[in-house]
Amino acid sequence: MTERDEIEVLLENSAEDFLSSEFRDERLRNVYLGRNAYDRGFWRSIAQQGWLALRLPETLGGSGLQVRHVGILANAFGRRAVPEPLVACSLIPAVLAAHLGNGRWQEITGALVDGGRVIAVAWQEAPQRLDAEPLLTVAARAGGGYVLNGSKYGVVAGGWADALLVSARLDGEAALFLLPAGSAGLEITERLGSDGGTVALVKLEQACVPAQALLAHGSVVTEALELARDEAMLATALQLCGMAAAGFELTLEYMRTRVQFGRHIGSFQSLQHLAVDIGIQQALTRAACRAAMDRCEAAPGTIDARRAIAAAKARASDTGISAGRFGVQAHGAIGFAAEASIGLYLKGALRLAAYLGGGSQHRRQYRQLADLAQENA
Amino acid sequence: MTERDEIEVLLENSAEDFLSSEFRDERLRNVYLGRNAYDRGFWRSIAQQGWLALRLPETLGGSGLQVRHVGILANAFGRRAVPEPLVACSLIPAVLAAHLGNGRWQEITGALVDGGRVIAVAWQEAPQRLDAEPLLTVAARAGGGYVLNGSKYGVVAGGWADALLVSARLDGEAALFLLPAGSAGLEITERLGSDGGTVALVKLEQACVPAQALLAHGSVVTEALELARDEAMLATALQLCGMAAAGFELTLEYMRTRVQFGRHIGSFQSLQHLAVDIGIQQALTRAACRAAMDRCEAAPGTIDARRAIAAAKARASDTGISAGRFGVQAHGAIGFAAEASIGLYLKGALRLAAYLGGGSQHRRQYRQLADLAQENA
Amino acid sequence: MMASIDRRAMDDDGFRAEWRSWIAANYPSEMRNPLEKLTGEEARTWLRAQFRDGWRAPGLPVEAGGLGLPLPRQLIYQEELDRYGVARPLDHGLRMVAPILLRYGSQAQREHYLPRILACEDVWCQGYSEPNAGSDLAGLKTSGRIEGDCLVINGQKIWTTLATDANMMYMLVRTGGGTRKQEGITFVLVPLSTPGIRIRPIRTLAGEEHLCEVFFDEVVVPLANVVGEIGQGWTVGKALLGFERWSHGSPELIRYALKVLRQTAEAMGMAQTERYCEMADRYICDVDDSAALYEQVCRAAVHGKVAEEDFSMLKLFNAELLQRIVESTMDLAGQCGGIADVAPELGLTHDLEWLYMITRPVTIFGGTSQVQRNLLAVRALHLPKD
Amino acid sequence: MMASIDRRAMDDDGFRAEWRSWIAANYPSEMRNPLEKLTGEEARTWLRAQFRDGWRAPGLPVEAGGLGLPLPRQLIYQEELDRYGVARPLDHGLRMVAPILLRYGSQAQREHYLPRILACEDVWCQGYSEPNAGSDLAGLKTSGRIEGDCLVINGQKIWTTLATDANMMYMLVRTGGGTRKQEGITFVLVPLSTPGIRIRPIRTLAGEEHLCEVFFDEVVVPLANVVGEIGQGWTVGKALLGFERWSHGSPELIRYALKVLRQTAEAMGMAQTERYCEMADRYICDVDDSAALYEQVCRAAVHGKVAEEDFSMLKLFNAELLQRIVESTMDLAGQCGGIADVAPELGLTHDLEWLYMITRPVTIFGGTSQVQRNLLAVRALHLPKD
Repeated sequence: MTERDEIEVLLENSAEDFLSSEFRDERLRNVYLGRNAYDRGFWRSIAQQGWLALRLPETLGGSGLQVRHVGILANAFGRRAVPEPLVACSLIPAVLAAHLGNGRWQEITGALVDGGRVIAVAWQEAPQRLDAEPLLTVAARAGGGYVLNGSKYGVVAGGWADALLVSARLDGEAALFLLPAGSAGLEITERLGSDGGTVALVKLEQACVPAQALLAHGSVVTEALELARDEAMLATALQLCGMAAAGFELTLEYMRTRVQFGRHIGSFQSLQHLAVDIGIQQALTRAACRAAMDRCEAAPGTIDARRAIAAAKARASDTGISAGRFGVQAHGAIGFAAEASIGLYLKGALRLAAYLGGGSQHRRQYRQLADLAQENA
Repeated sequence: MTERDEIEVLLENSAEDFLSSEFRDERLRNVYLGRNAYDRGFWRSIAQQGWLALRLPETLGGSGLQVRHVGILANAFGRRAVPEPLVACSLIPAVLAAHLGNGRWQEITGALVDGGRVIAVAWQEAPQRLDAEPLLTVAARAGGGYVLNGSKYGVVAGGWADALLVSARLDGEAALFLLPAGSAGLEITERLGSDGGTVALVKLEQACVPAQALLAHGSVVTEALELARDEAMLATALQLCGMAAAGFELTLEYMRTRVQFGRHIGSFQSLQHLAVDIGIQQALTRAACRAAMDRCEAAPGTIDARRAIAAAKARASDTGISAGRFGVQAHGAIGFAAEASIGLYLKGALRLAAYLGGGSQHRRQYRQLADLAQENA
Repeated sequence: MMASIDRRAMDDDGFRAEWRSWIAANYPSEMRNPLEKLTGEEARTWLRAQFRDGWRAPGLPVEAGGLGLPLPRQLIYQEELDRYGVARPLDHGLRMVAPILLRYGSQAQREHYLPRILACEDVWCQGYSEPNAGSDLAGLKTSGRIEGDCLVINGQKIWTTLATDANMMYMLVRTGGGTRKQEGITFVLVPLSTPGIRIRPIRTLAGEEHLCEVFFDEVVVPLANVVGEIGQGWTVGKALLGFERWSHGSPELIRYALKVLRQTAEAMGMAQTERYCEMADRYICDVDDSAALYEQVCRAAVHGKVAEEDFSMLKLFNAELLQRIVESTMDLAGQCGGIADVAPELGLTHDLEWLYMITRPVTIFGGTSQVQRNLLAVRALHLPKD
Repeated sequence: MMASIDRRAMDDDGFRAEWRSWIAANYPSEMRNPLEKLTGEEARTWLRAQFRDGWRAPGLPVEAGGLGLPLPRQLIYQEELDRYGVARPLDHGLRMVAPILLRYGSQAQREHYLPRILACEDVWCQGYSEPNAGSDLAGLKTSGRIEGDCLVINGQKIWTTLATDANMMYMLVRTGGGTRKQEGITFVLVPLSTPGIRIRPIRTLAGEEHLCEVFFDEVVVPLANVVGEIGQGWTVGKALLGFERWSHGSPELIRYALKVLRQTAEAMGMAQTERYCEMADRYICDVDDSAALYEQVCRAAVHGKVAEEDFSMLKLFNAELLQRIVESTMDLAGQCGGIADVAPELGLTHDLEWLYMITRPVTIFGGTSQVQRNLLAVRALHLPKD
């Protein structure tokens, strides 16, 4: 566990300050009304904090900070159950830009700096697949431009975004295109996530784009997508970590104050023991996340780093859900009411646990990467 | 749930009376000394009660009672953690004799009536296989008799028995042979079971037997083995049921009387809740066993009966272990000492849960039989 | 209107056959095998059809307007409903109020309310829980002040199912007196149209508004509406809790959840995997063993051996089993989990998140699982009280 | 004899290299990666070798005869032991008695006992638990009566590990006084050769006799053997419990159990099945996350941030994890389960039943899991006391 640097402490404090004043809990009630809870105004205001461009290199107008700084922020977002897609629409595009960016990326880097436009990334080729290499979505040259066909799954904020970064196979290699929302041949089926966000299936049917839509081409695209995916998993683990921690604190506070049968319910042994198990899971989650953060920064993209990230995402996904579930149960009837905040933590955790793979998938991944390491050795 | 008949009530009472006076708990301490706890004297005395021949038809000198009566007895044996192989060396041979018996079975029926000799049954062809059809153990005609080759697994009391009933393939059909202990070519590798009994691997290498060793031949042998196996599973489920119940009662009594921190430990909520879960599992086990008993008597050998038996053996296996495990934990340090009886219930349950298949195997079986029923329909 | 034929005179098979064909002819097939109880107008339509054709109220005595069937015949009645997949209607009138009136009500109360219950002219809801009296029901504080021949009610009830759809509430109020908190409670019947009553639906995690808060501000009801003695309401009310537990023992909701589990496994291409099979094997055995226990307990009840603890154990086991199944379903959905909607484009034809949320309260309402375990430890296992 | 070289003067890498090669040269390879602690003569031989070559007691101050290594260096010391799979020796003398003497002992006690501990001339055992004072340790009743300059001890201790192999016991006795049960307890050092002491081994579920009962009948020891003040023994004894918890945090025993799990899966032909893989995936992540937490807590300790609660959580988690792994192993064995022996003819090269039984006490001794949770709820989660 490395000691926190100054920037981390600063970021944590300013995130806490900002979110406690700017973020309105009531907005989340939209979740219970079956409405998208994303807020463009809020998105722009976090851009003004510089948070969307945190991971963008300084040469591209960003802050050039490390993944652990995004982790601090993700944790803070989790603590407030913020639905806005910090990971999907800021971290991922920023990492891609950092690795692939040049002049043509201005539209993206600009969006990250001022938050005026939202960029979603469509890279998953199957609902449960986390491979970054595009295989089934294909781009062909047509006229001076390209025509794209295929399907992209799990596109967070796909319908909310102004433009999509889409990975596709071009001339047998990976390529990355920028498509504005509403492009012909782009069909978006969007569903409400339980966290108040959205997730979409993006279909490309003879989607024609001009030559300049191609932002990058070659194996470097897959490499960048892999790094972005890895960081996104880790940041999501930290978001879950924050979510679990805050939901748990809320629950413990309720247990310390709520009286039934003439006693504080937190003095009942059975609830205490359930709480201790959640406490232990949280300690393990924090430890797994810290270990992953250390390895991800020390040797990004290595099997070692990817294993640590898988362990962290697996543990964080399960802990997020358990903490939310326990919280609702420990709150009793009021926990089932939308007016209590605890339900938001359960709902948020369900979505974030699913995003980029949950417990079983990442535990399997953890083993498969070990097998791979052994083969390589 | 059929009401109990007079014989059931009588049997239950006499088993309770007999076992509380005749069965010495101390004998079980052998379990901790790594010694076989079987007792020939005890075996003869239960024969004198008529219990070994309970399921033997009256025409063969037995009592001609039903499987539910054996169930009563098995439950009572479980309650006292009796290690003697009632199911393996009395029920199974009796059912085989009932279906296949004639003059040549006198040696076996005699043994069941007076308990003077012990008959073990070697029928399993692989360590985890419950198919009754002999395939790998083969008998060939040689001179006036037969020569047997193969391996038999999970033979309870295989080394304690005076003779073995061995199933083998003869002329492409199932056959059943009687081999005296110590026959040439018969190699027995015996292991101590955690219940104080034994279980053996029986190897047959050019084991020569005379013509009269063949007791039965043809598909009827497999059918009889199947029925015997089914009843044995059910009776074992009931034995586990009794074991779990008695171990749980012991534990509850301890919880009601043991004082720590100035309170009866049974008043601590966390132990109470764990106990309630065991109580629920016991209720489910009893229900599954009753349902299986009804179906096994109403339509023995049918898929319906076999499914119900699988459900009962699955549940009873898991409950037996859980009850024993909880019992040891709830007893605290003394539960880890051999002088406390609770450990015997955990150890007994571990062996009986394994015998004829435990939770996972029988739950799978439950599904596979349903699929089979659907195919047949 | 009761039909003139006497259902009791038929033999078991004849009764079963006639009831079965009546169900098939009258129950809307699109409403078969539902996940939730039948409520509102749908419930009333179905119950009124039963009433019209003389099938309503199998267990109620004939003199009270019911069929007066003996318990074995009632089991047949219920078996046929279950076989056809008929939804259980929300029917507090028949299931809760009628038995109480028969046991504790006055002649006048029975004559007035029972016919209205049978004809679904009154729709009843329950006023038990309060913001600070949930699992600890006897901690209730809503007050009933006696003024002349009236009771004046002030306070608040909460978690009342569909108060918005009801016109009558049976409730517990504190009229005072006694030393134990179970004393000084009174059971009273209150028309919801009485001035001073305000109903506010509560939005839940499942996005619904079936549960309500009901506020009472100087609500005046005649003392004639009190059931049993003033101050003896806890005895009356507790009897109802006993009735209520019966309804949780049946595993139909769980069978539905099992179907969703299977459908999800199929949609994810996992129906043949060991992971799904092993999980499903376990749940199916849980469900079937629970059903076996339920059946045996019901049959024992026919022979007069009612084991309250067995029902409590079933309720507890089934509630947690249901949650485990639903949680596993969400887990199987993998990256498609946490979507607050159906998602046919991913093969998900059920809203898993709704199912997840709607099954949260089964371990909370009617006494949390924790409280249930406390009670069972003492009552069923005879362990010393905490 | 301490070697003359100063281990503190070396740099980290040099220290590590030298220690590593010393271990390889001196630790018997057939004793690598054991499941149990090293005890008896084997333990003494190993510890004496360390002592002989100046490697004994890494954390003990130099003036007390130890290496006086700073904490980071101690971690390297332990890492190398773990890497080679060296068994942890049962060493109450160094691990329990020495720190207590340094903190609470008299000059004379330190001068007498410390050298004997380092040279393994004394072998120590613990006298804490009693038949009616297990999880509730402060309920102990063994009495210490002061007569002149002696303490006369009567009563019984239980669950003393290898009292049969020890010559000294550190124990708690009740000397009286005070109102709380934690008061009036005295910590005293007792030679087991003192007349009036009788030791009886207790046979356990694992078939072993390592744990003992020790009976005291008018056992006279000088008051000079009391550590700290008369009546202040609870403070002294509790400090030791703190030390003891440290040893449970490390997951080495669990890694061994994982190996047995894998070996069993292979023997049963299940190593490639989804059932085994999913189970193993879960356990491996549990073990590795627990190890990550352990490592971070140790590193934080280096910076002076000792979190007692983190160690308690690790102990609790690891104990129950170990049991889960062993229970799954027995489950995987299927019909080959419940054999109280190895069974090479079935491919089982480990005695699963022994492993099952030997892992029962991890959730019992040193405070049951239930008691641990009670403490954690209050201390780590700040919930109100039960």
